[in-house]
Amino acid sequence: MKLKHIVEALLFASDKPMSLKALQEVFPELEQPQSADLETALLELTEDYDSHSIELKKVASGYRFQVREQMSPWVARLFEEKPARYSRALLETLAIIAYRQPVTRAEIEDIRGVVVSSNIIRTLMEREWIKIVAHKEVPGRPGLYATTKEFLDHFNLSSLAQLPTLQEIQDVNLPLKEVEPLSQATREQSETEQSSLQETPNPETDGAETQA
Amino acid sequence: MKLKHIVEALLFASDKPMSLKALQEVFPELEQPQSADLETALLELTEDYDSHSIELKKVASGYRFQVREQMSPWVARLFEEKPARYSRALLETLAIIAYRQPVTRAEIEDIRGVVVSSNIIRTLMEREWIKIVAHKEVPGRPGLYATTKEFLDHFNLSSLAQLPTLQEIQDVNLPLKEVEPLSQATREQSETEQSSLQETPNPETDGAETQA
Amino acid sequence: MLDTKANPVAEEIFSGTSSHQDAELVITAPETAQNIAPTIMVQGSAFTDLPEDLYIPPDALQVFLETFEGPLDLLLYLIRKQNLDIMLIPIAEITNQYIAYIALMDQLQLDLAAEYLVMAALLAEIKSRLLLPRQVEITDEEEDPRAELIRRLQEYERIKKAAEELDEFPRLERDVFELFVDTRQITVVRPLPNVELKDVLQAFREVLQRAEQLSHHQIIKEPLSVRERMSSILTQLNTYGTCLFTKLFTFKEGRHGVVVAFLAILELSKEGLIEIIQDEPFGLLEVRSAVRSH
Repeated sequence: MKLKHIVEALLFASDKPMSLKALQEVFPELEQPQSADLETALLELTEDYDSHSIELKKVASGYRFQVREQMSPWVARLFEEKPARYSRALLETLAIIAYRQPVTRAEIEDIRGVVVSSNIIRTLMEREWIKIVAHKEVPGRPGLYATTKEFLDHFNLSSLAQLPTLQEIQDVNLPLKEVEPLSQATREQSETEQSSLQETPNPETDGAETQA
Repeated sequence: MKLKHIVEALLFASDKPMSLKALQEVFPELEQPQSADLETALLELTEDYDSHSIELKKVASGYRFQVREQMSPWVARLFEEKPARYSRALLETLAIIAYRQPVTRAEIEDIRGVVVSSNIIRTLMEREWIKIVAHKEVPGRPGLYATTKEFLDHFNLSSLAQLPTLQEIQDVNLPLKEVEPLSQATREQSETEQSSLQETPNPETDGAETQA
Repeated sequence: MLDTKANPVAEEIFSGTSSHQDAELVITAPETAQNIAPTIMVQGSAFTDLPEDLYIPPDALQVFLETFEGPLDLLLYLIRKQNLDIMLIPIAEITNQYIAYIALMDQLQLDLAAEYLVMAALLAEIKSRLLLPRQVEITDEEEDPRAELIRRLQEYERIKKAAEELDEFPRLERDVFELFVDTRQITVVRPLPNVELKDVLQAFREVLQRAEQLSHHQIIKEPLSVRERMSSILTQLNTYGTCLFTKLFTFKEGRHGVVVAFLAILELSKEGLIEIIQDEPFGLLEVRSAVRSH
């Protein structure tokens, strides 16, 4: 068995990088290869993998095989989790901010009747759907949250005015899917958008969710 | 980027075997490679690693790279823990489930002639080598055990068909003669019986059936 | 001297030449033989064939017996060690040997699984049936009493072989090994959840419904002041410039709150701090800050 092949097997089977010393110690005491021989084997191995998707890399704690970085676009898809779904609490918070903006966190909590978690606010901020537009002149100067241009873009709205009124929302029979734009002007604009949308499906839209 | 290289990167990056379907699904919907192309790539890859310490192996749940068996003397030294050794009782129970599935615990006990300990069943279940696939419609509705993909994966098999066929069963068709005690005469007689049996073997037929 | 010829068990154990790979034992002969009284009952009668001078250290026998997986395994061993075909199982002889084994176990007070005794009884029964007088012709329907036992032995031996072969298969973590290839340098983009407007609106509808219930059942309502509402409307307008008229109402507050908000708006309008506009007939009312600070 060639030293190179043994080293190859060891590096693949090890769950952490292996130093020269660690490689040597795998062998019985009297059969341990010289460092120079190991290095030659490692060099040969490195060349063997030149045209492969993985490479033999020396990192701080030793040698290990790793997937080449240029394979990222494909490999990353392996690790991608299915897009999560946002919680009901997040959607409510977003809706309250949209309709009641600018609004403090305390006010959102008042309306929802429960505490709004920092996670929800952070997620909405990271998604750039909300931002702090001012600070309320009360003790603690809490931020006043409002929706953003990105929020409108995501929901294909040209302005907040296109959102249904509170009355329309409270009408339980209203099929919310077919919320009508509010004025003639926005209606036409919206229809244009809608028809163009039908021709070129929104890449953002997750098929699974629309079907669900 | 060649398909082969993408597949290589994916198989190396994945922590479990990947089926053709799983490989296809890494690609965007409209760019998914044909199964035939994937199979060609997998075949090329298999050949690429002919002279390496690792091999591309097809097991039940898909393709995986693994360190070759002949490297185990070195690789085993990497791990402090000795690989688990399984008792004869466990292996026999597993073999019965593999060959006789779906099978109840009582049926396993019939074949082995002894009670099957709950520990054995639990160990096999915890390793996910067996599972209950249905319940037999007899009093007590005992579970019917079958082996899993994980079992095949662990034993380096791609399907149950790869298990060796069971030894042939000889036809039980005894002339009702007392063969006792083991005197010279009966021994000779026995040999005659044996040779006549060998002339007309019926390996497929279970004795019970021919007599019934 | 120990007479090993008299008993197949003793012969087997003391010879140390067992073909049974796990059963190889060499036990040194003890210096003193012990008198032992066999007590095992088979078919209601005492089994008394054991040599009286046989002594085997209990620990050794324990190890020896534990290598058997049950009565079928022990029987197979007894048959195979004599190179006999299962088909030609010499019932009487095997029965004697088998019963000698379990008699030993019993004498040494080993935990004897019930299955071993059941098998002893079965063997004794077969033996007695085979010894029945010849003149009783056995009809075709009646099966040879050995047949069922032979089938079981064959089936068990097949499984035993299969288990041995299974154990030889290259096994993960023992013979072949999974690979660990580093993927930390791979950058993962996590897709963001998609949200549709109807989901947001549905969520809001539920908030409103909850708020409505709250205002109906809430006995102590928050004290509201028109001034307070005016200032909050102002803050809002200072940020946005314009605002939907309807957005100035907090429905959670119930009718009373809406009245407060309405009064606040009227008050602000009267004081010239806001303008109420309607772009077209029947259009939505909008409120805008009249004091533009920038």
